[in-house]
Amino acid sequence: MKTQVIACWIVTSMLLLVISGVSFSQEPAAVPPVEAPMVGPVAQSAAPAAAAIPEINSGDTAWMLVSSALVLMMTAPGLALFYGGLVRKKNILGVMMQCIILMGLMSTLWVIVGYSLTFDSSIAGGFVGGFNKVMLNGVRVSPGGLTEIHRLTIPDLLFMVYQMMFFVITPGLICGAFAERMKFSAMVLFCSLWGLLIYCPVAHWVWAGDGMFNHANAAAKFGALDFAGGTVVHLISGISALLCAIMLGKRLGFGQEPMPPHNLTYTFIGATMLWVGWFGFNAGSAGAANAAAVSAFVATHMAAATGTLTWAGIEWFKRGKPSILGACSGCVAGLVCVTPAAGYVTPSSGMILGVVAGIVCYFACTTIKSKFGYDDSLDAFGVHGVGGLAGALLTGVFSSAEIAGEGKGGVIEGNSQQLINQVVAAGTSLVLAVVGTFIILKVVDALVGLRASQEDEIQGLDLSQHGEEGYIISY
Amino acid sequence: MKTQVIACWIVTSMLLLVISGVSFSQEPAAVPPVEAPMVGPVAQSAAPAAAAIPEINSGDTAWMLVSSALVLMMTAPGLALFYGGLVRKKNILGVMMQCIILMGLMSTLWVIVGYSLTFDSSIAGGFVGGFNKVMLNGVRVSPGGLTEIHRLTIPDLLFMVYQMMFFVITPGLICGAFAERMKFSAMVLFCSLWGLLIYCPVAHWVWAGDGMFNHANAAAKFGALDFAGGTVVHLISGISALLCAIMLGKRLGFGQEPMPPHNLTYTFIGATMLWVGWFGFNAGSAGAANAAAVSAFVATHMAAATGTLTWAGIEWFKRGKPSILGACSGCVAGLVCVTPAAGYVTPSSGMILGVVAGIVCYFACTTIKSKFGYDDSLDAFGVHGVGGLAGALLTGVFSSAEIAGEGKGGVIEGNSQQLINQVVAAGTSLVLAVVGTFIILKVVDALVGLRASQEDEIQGLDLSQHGEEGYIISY
Amino acid sequence: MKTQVIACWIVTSMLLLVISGVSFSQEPAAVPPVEAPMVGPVAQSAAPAAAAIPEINSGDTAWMLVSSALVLMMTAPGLALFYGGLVRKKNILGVMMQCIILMGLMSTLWVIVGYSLTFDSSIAGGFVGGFNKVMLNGVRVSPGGLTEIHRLTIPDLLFMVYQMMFFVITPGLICGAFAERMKFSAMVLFCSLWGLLIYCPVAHWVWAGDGMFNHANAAAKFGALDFAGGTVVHLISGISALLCAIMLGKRLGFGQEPMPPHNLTYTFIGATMLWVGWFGFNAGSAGAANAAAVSAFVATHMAAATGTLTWAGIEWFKRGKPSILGACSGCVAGLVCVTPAAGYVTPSSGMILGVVAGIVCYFACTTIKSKFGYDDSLDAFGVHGVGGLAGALLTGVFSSAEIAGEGKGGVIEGNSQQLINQVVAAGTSLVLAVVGTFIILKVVDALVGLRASQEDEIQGLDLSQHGEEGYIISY
Amino acid sequence: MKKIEAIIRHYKLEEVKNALTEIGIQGMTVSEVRGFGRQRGHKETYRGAEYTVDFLPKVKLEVIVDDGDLQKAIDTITSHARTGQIGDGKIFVSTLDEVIRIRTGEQGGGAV
Amino acid sequence: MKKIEAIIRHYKLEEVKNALTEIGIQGMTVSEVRGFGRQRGHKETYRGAEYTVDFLPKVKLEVIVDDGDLQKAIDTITSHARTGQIGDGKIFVSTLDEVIRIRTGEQGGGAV
Amino acid sequence: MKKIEAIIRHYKLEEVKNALTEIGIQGMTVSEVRGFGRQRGHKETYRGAEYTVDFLPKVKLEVIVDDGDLQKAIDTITSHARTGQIGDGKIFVSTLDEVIRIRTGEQGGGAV
Ligand SMILES: Nc1ncnc2c1ncn2[C@@H]1O[C@H](COP(=O)(O)OP(=O)(O)O)[C@@H](O)[C@H]1O
Ligand SMILES: Nc1ncnc2c1ncn2[C@@H]1O[C@H](COP(=O)(O)OP(=O)(O)O)[C@@H](O)[C@H]1O
Ligand SMILES: Nc1ncnc2c1ncn2[C@@H]1O[C@H](COP(=O)(O)OP(=O)(O)O)[C@@H](O)[C@H]1O
Repeated sequence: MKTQVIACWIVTSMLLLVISGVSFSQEPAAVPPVEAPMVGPVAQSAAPAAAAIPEINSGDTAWMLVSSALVLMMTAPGLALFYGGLVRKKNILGVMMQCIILMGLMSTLWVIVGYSLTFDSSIAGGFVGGFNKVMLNGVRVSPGGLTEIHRLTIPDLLFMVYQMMFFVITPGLICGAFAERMKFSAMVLFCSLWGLLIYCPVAHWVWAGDGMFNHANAAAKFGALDFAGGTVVHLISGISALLCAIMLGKRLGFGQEPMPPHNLTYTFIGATMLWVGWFGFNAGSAGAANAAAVSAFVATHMAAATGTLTWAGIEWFKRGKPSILGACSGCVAGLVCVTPAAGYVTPSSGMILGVVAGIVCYFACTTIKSKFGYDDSLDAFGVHGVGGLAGALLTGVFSSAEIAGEGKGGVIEGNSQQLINQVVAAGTSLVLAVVGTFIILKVVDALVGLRASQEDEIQGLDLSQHGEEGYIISY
Repeated sequence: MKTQVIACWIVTSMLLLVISGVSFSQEPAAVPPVEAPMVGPVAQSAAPAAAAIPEINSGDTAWMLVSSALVLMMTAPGLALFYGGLVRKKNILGVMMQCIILMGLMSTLWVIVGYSLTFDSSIAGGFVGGFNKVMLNGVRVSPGGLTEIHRLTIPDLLFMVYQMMFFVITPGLICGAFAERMKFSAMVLFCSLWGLLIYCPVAHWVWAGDGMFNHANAAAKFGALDFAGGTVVHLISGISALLCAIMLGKRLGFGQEPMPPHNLTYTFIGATMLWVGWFGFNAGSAGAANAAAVSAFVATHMAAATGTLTWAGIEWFKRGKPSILGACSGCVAGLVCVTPAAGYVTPSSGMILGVVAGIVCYFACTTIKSKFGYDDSLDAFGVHGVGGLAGALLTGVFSSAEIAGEGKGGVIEGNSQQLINQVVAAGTSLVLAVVGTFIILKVVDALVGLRASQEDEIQGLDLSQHGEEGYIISY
Repeated sequence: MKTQVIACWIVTSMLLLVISGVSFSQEPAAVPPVEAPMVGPVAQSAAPAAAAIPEINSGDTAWMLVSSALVLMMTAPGLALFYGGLVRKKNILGVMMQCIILMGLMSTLWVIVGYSLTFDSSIAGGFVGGFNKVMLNGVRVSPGGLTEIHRLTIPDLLFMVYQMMFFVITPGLICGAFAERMKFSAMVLFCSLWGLLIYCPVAHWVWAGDGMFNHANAAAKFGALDFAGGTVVHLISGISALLCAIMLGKRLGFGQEPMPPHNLTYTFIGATMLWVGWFGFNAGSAGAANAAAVSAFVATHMAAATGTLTWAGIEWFKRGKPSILGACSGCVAGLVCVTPAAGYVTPSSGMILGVVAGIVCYFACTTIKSKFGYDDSLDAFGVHGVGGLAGALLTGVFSSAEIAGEGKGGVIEGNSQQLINQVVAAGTSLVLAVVGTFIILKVVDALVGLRASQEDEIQGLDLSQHGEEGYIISY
Repeated sequence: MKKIEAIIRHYKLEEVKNALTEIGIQGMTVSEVRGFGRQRGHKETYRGAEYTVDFLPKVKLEVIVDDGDLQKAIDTITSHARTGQIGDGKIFVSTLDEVIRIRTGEQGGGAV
Repeated sequence: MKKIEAIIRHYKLEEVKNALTEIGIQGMTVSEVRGFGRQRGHKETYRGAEYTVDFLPKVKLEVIVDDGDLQKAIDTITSHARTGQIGDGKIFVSTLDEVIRIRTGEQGGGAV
Repeated sequence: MKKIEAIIRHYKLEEVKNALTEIGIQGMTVSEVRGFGRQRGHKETYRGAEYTVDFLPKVKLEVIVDDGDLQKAIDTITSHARTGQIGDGKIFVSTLDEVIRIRTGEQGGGAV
């Protein structure tokens, strides 16, 4: 155990040292220039044209502070409860531990190098951002240090921390696929590598000013619309989750013994906290308390509403009883699907996205999963992968220029090129996610091993990985 | 089962079609005019006099985005936990399901027709709003489309979604009365009808610009003050709850076997989340981050504080032990009671309202209930009906012109007419609620039946209605 | 029982009457003057120089409304769950009851006299604030009534209610030390007296405009930096907690029978809610949605992140398994430690503070506690006392003039005087806390007795003090 | 001394307890169990995966009685726990060698 | 009539139940227990305080069978609950005086 | 082989367990039960509705011993579980027909 721990930390540290080394040697030249235009999830719809450096707007700042807090709340208690309720009692702390450690770990990695890899100007032919912003080098406490398209009326540091919360939750979503069986040390190593090697590039492509899929980047051939991370967050985490589920193999006893959720009340609490927190995720992606934020808020809420009704409704018709797990799954599916579209569509389109999400995710989690027989424990792929893909594509259909801004209409408004762009961006990201996840899993397996031992898995991750029990309600 | 489900959906759909039909046929004339003055809960105290169309104020928008999220959080996890902890273990998911389905259902109905019925200009002699705003027709993403009195510095769409959250939680409150025994399909149908046929008219009377009880409507004979919904939300849901309790009859075994709360820790978590969320409900009803919001925030908090102390204090003297259920009930009672008064009274008046609420609701939930013997499972009437009525009347007593604005003083400032107005508005609303609820219950009973079957009730709603169990902590 | 209750209330009432009597007799002179400059946690870094009375800024107001709500959420559900999960099942409601009653009680005391004792101009040679603001006398709903240094762009009343939330949570922290054995009546009496007699003076010294340790008070010889309450909140509550633990004695069976946390999932939920709520606590202490708030937000988050990793990391190396209790303890330790420094330091310093906190609190809770053998049930001293002291001192080391404002650099920037000031302020506060807590405990013991009877303790506080059970999941 | 173990429905516990108390039986112990017999469980579905939950929640009542009280106790339980529906439960009777009251050390009949 | 009490591992319950059903045993009752024997517990640490948790979670299975089915039932349980690792559990057999089906009042073999 | 069932107070479990281990008893099984006897429950009030909660939480300890260890075990439990207050609990002793260790199939004394 100890040797693995040490191995694990050595590898991580070396990785970080290498990266930092590269960057620090570059630092003399690192006075952050006001780079070429780029656009992120934030302010895609409200990028001020002028190059004038804006002042801090207190209302926008207030909203983005709150949004950052809300997105953190999504990881925990939100996601931790949503996922935690679905596992067996003996693994509840394992799930929670993954969430809180990711909050610590990914935040730290983001400050050290992740932010730079994502939002610094491109290196490696556009594959990823550079190292000029390593250790937040040049990130200001006032607005204006960001590129023109990201020019917001909030401090650059706030933009940084808001984006950090996305870096925290995205690998957290994957945990749903390997829940109840991955070794803790493997989880730590996997998520670190995945974040830096997969999330950062994809986020750079889609959200950095010179990103090759950033719609606001005039030089981008396939400018995609991704308001709050349909591709960046959900699609790539979902597809990576599927690969994890397959490569780790099924849980012991899967298909033979029942593995019902041990505490659906937690799942419910988590789902509704996700619903609330998602307002920070989607409406916060406007980067300001403006009309785009309000549009995103309403579309988000309506997609969750119809997603809930749709999934529960399908169950009602198909098996005579709507279930609370269905309702919760439906609301999350709706939220996932509306994420890339949130600030670009009307409330009615939001409602349609929710219905579609409810239908396709329902079938992904039931029919498809049981047909192929992989063990995606908590349906990270079924909900985030499938819902994220549906959202990424449908954004290209439903985006409305009136709301999203000129040139951002979708197929419905006659701009079928947009759908092609969405397909290319999503497809490319998907390929990186699959290939990258495969390699990372192989590396992690070689270093520390992916799966907990049989005994550990039977005993439960709470005791075997953390030496604790969740509930001792008997004394 | 299936036939009932189908029946249920057919009725709802037909209802909606009829309504929409009416509206769409009117649509040509539906270009939303800048109607005659009206006033809602929002901005009653801060309505700008000028007709100039305001710009979006980012601070106000930020606060209203947050408030909308907070009010949603009140329904779930807030109310779901508060109520859920009070039922027996076998019905916990039933309660939670009601909350999340209402979040989906009422939101959808609000967009389709509820918002229009409430805030469009009066039809049917002032009974309800018209159909011009059906499907959010003409609701803008910038301020200015609302009537003058509602003229806020936030997008109209934000006003719409904030009000939506009230439409979601109000029927949720009623669920406390028929918990543990109503059939799920009956709940769905009942809440849909109740929302459209009772909530919308009453909210229209009190909050729409041309509402007959809107204090800001110069034409209103009995202009009532209802800052955040003492009458609109609590009184009518509470009295409807009483009727539900009586008409559904007692739970099997009521009075013979003990039915203690199965998880008071949930009730506590829910109550304190309600406390926090209520800041969005009450201070958000200012419609802006202004002095009125701050006044409402403080009055709200102080009423919750003294309500908590009062109820727990009564128990301490009467039975030697203050209970946590008492403290939680007291804080909710205080919050209910201060709701209509929040933005109109001083902190000290808030404290008095909390004390009064603690006393009257305590006696309603103990003495009165046990005297009349109805089975209001979770005291929806005792807390919301009685507390809401007390608040509605006392607002007419304690309202202070200095805080509420000119002409809005209460009895204490010599304006006894205001108390009469409060009585008339509350009384009329109460009558509609009683008559309407009676009819709706009869209709629903005829269509799908109100109560779960005996076996289903004994087995618990979780298994019988949803096919799931809340806690499976044994594996 | 009843006599004690009565005794308890009589004492409290008398105390309040005396205090109020004093004040009301002074009231004629109480028209609140625009007093001499003073500075609070709020706006220490952004005090406008000009004497002009500011207008309400909606963005700042929005943020402070939210922050007030967040700090309330820290007490409950946050702290209540964090602490509640750590006790044995039979005492869970006891912990929750303490939290909700403090929400009612301390809020009421703050309005009556606490706010005045803290923020009115000094009496008794600077020991405490005066009585001019008793019953919120002269506290305005617009900005400008506060002293120049506190001059904010939010209503004075909002400043009052934000500060109230600190007065609520601080005694709540102490409850962790005497959990599972203090009599409820003793807790009520102790916390009331402790709040008025210890918190108010210390908060006055450090945050009132003429406070003797307020850095912004030019007349202060030892101007200390305490952004959000390292000394005022954590240090004095932590040290008082230690004294409580010692004077109350150990829990029955301590050291003989295992007393493991009964529900670590609650502890996790509570810890992560504290993390989220702490943004209101620390970033809210900027008093505005400005650059200082953003700095504080980021430093706070990073300290929590590294605190989490550090504590869990130590465990991983020392015993082969990182635990969730360790991760949760680490995040809270990091948050405590960064509190006085939040708005004055860089993100990297925040990360260092988190690491230090993780290390020192780990050893305080394990080695030190087991060496001295006191029974600090939930480590209120080990986390808040030790973490608070570390933070208070290190603020004097890491404070950066660039962020904190001119003249506020720490040792690292060559200003070693600042560290001395921190030591003096912390030391003096510590002495008052120790002496005061000792006396108060003696008084409370004489009046109502400190500890629950043996039988009551064995039965559990839930049943013996409140006549209820937390979970009845069997029916 | 006889030991009666009765597996009954949850919601009958209160009634049975009162009936036993009325016939003078002064003590009993209950625990949560799950079981099945003729009455089989139900199906639960979680995201499309269907489980048959065979075990239904029941209450197990243990009552120690003097041999003379045995029949009365059995009859009382039987009549009050009965609904006539499948799943009413079972009663098992066995013989004890000894009963001791911990507080006093008393043995036999006096200890019950 | 014999009463079989078997203390087994949680994750073997499903398998044992199915095996018993297959050999024609139509009813059983389970409950949550904690126990130890050769297999002792583990250590748990809470903020530096270390506890030895001796008791491990197990499942107790109670099956009432006719004397004739006894051996078959024991063999079935033994073979399906076995992993060969310490902690597999125990089976205790005792004799019942009487069995009654509450619903019908039937006694003896027919009541099982 | 004898089966000892002891209903004791929660907070005595640790002490009794240790005492039994010291006299060489190597295994036991515990479960959560609720019971009442002389010691009746308490009243709980929920929003004015008062319930008498008769059943108090107790722990049930099951220990299988060779006949020769019986008295020693009983004495140990009795002395360590005793507080002298009403509610200390009871010990029931019965005879087992057979004991089997699942792991090995051993029977009788060796299986304990
Ligand atoms: N052979 C058995 N061994 C142990 N417990 C049994 C047995 N048969 C039934 N039970 C218990 O009795 C309960 C009721 O049995 P069931 O056959 O469903 O009802 P009924 O006796 O009314 O036909 C079951 O849930 C189970 O706990
Ligand atoms: N003497 C005993 N009395 C009661 N229960 C026992 C006894 N010995 C073992 N048990 C139960 O059997 C379980 C398994 O016993 P153990 O000795 O660990 O395994 P094995 O029988 O495979 O050696 C224990 O957890 C305990 O519940
Ligand atoms: N007749 C009985 N049958 C089954 N269990 C009993 C019986 N009498 C007592 N008990 C159990 O013993 C426990 C202690 O009994 P009680 O009479 O309260 O104490 P004491 O034996 O010290 O007088 C009860 O809570 C109950 O669980």
